[in-house]
Amino acid sequence: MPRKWTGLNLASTSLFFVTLSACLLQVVFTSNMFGVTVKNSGMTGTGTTAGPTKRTHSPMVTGTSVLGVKYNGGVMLAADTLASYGSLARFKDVTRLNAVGDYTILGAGGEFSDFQAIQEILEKMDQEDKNADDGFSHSPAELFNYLRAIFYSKRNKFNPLWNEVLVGGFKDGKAFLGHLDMIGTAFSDEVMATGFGSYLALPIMRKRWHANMTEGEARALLEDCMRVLFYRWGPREGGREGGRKGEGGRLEGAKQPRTQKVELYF
Amino acid sequence: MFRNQYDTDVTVWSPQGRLHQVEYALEAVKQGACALGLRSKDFVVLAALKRSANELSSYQKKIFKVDNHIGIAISGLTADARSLAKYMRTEALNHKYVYGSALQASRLVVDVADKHQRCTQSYVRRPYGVGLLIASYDQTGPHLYQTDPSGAYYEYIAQAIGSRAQSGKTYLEKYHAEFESLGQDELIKHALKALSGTAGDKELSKDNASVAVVGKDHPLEIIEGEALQRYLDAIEVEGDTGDTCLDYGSISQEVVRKKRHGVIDARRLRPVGDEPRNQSAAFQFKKFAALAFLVNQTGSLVFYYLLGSCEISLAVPLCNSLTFVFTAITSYLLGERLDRPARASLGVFFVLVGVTLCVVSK
Amino acid sequence: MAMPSTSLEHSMGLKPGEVATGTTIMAVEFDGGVVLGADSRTSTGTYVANRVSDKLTALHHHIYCCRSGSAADTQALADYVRYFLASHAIDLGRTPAVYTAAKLMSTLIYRNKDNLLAGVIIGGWDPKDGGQVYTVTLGGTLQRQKFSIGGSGSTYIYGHVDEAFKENMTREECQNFVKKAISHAMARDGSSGGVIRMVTIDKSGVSREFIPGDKLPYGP
Amino acid sequence: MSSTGAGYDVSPTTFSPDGRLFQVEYAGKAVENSGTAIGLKCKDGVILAVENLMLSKLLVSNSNRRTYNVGSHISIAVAGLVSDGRQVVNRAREEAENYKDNYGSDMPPTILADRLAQFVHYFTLNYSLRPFGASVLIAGHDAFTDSIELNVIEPSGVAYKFFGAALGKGRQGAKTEIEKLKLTETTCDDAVKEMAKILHKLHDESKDKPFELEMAWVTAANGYKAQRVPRDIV
Repeated sequence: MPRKWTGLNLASTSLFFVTLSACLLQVVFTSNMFGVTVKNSGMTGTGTTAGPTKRTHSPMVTGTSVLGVKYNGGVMLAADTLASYGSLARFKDVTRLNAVGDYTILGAGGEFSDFQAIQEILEKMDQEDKNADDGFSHSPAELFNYLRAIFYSKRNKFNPLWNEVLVGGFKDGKAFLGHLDMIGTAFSDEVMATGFGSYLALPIMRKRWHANMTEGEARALLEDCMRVLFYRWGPREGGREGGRKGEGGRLEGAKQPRTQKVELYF
Repeated sequence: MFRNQYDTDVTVWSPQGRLHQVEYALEAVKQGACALGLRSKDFVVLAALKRSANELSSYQKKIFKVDNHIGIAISGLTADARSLAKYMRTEALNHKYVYGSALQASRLVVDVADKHQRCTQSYVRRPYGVGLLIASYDQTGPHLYQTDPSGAYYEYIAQAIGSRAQSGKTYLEKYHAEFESLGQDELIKHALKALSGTAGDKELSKDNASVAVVGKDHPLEIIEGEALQRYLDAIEVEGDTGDTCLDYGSISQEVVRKKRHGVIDARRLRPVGDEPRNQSAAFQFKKFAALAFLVNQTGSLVFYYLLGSCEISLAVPLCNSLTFVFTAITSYLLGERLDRPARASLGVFFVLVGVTLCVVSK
Repeated sequence: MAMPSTSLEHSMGLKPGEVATGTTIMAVEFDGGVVLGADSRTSTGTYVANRVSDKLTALHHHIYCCRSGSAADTQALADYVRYFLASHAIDLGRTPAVYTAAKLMSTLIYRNKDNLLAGVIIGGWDPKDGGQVYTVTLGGTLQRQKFSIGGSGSTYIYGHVDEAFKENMTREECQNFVKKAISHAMARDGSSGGVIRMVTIDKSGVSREFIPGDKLPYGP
Repeated sequence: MSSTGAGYDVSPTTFSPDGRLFQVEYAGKAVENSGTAIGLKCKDGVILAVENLMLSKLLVSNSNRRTYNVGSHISIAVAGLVSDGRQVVNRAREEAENYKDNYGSDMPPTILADRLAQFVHYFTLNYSLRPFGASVLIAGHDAFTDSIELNVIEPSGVAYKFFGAALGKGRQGAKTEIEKLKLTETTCDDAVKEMAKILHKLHDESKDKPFELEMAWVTAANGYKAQRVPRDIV
């Protein structure tokens, strides 16, 4: 949509980024200098010749479970605060739930740098809404669909955003909860989970969910699920005292979306 | 050959800080047949007058659908409008794919306006010679926007563009305060009435008029041809409700007309409690109309009586001044409400005093 | 540099002759500034290509980075970021924020992740946020941390640094913490060794320190 | 030399014999003819105020805007041709977005003014383009240095920093009024009232069309977020 005036390039830096990318594409590096190899077995690239451009890559810094539940008058999301590097607990205090605009919370597992890129994209969208200042901002469902389009087009270029995403939101009295994966598959449901959570937590959530859940019930449900994940998921983030930090995100009524660090003790 | 040396290129400023080429493009909009639009709290209506090149040709399209919730009416160069309509459709469709929802017209309008503007700032292009009225019902409600070749855009409650648009604007300005609560049929009738003023010596017909309506739970609908006929019939019998009737004859007509269309116009009657204004309103109306008719006829009788019994120098001024009194009473009975009832009453009082003085002095 | 390729190189995914900074690097925030430290070994396979290399590279007056991964990649990246920062500082008419340096680095790595092998730690001081440490990982994840360790040697000392790190250390405490952690990593990691180079940045400016291989707090 | 250019004034790329660029000056005329726009840098923020002439009573109130948000901390007011000004605003938004992408922080208003000045200036250099018929007032906050700025860019592509600026029809009167204020001591809350008074005073009821007052500010009280001044205050 935005058009450039002829003869003018935008901030000079973007030009350099492009130039650099072009230079770098001349050489294909496949080596790993780190003593510890944390790459997935899927890519032990040893190719010494510059073949066709490789676009697929494996995730490096990753998060896993995000849980989400719709309740009466809101949506609640929960995630731990760990970003792993292989099996190394590399960053123990990251934020994997993020409020976007006035109605939506985004939670993601998978490659953390891609999650950061997604956040920037959505922040831009929200800024455009705010710039327009016409009383309209995108709903959680629209935002979800927008992400879906981005994910799908990236995967069609064999350069996917390596994430599994939950989008939760509440606008105009309607709760929304959507799930999106790296190949652009999109679903919507009452309870949803990503990563290990989809094996361990989802069955519990499906069993205990009912249509008129209160906020307290929703919170109790998510805490129980996080507890199961804590015990049964290996590289969890654990503190010395058996306490662990998690993160909760909540949306209710017309209130602003909130994410907050919460201490959970198991 | 040229009007001045600053008016042949888009990219040249005149010493007064004007862009003549852009102003000429605005002129092209004024040459087009009239298009107008108006909105209530739930609906937006567009109406346009279609022209045909000659008797054998079809009428030129004036209203275009952009999406289920957006329609445009155009005035100016139709070819320019078509390319803009195509652009808008693409934008709307693209938005639907990316966001899974309908495009907000406010965003689209800015993009279209910017597109207009960019043509005014480059030597290689010419300004678009078309003005658009954009009607939409989206997540922020009903909207009516106008764009013009300069790249300006405005949001209106009601607006008319094109040739003789002033007539349409005058009509819309007169009634705009009451649009807010109207349903689509009433809005369409207002649109057609406003449009009829811009048709000049031509009559509005199902062939040369075009209407579109979009609103709450109502996807864009373009009403043309036979479907339009019933609205044209309706306004024909209603006439322009804007004129106040001042002579007995037209009051009688008014009464007859109001009797015929009692139900439709019941809204303009005095409120009758809180009861639904269907049957009972019609009944009330008939009662008042009959009374009004009677009062009206009494006026005529007085006139005849005075002519017969008095000097003409007394009869004529008396009758003329009493005209206002009878008119006031009749219209009150018919349910018309004056802006300043106190003043009207005072006027009636003075007239009566004057008449009394005349009668007494003779 | 043209060495016959060894089976070890292949097992590490290296190209024949590729120079790698099998490394220990770290950066730590202290009260009012930041300390960066690194070993000095650059390897080609098992051969030590450079035993006194400098992996602490200036990006701007008050901003440095610790490089790990491919020496060529990280040098090129540092050159780009230094160039961008220099031109940006002229635009601004003041010194750029440390975060700006980190953001530039992460963008470069993220957008070229398929072709780069670079893990970088950025440390610096600016008048708004004081001493700061940012980690940019292999995929381009950018994260601020109170302290960060990186490179092959870092895995041997996670336990130590988790235990020994304290917030709001003094300048000297912080420097000793860095020295000790790196010397322990050098003792256990075959790809780390040589000397310790250290840079301390705070409001007063930048100072460098050099700890020879025979003066390490924990010896080989 | 006469005030009109005798052939030297039909292209932005032609200098007159006495070194003037008439096309740029003429574009400035468009700004001078527009509704008044004023900007004040006060003790605790920057305020922009514009006089929006209501061309028709059918216009939806407050829909016809001349102040724009650019990112979260910059507000721009346009004087002159609004549609030309919007192009500058669009560019500003692109620049601000780009800056944040590259450097990770909000664009300092001075840098934005610099970039926009380059952009506007480009249109005075090229035969196939015309200068913008709009000037913009840029109000913003620089989070790194915690300073507030008021910048003005003219059609020539020159950017100035101001404590108080006035553009448009009523600029002379407004300047006189602004000079009476002690800007470094005035708070935004007080200045808003003063600005409203100035615009009302300058407005000629008998001659001009009715107008709406539109204001935007970047103040300490709202965390230096660019906002339209709430209607009840205006």
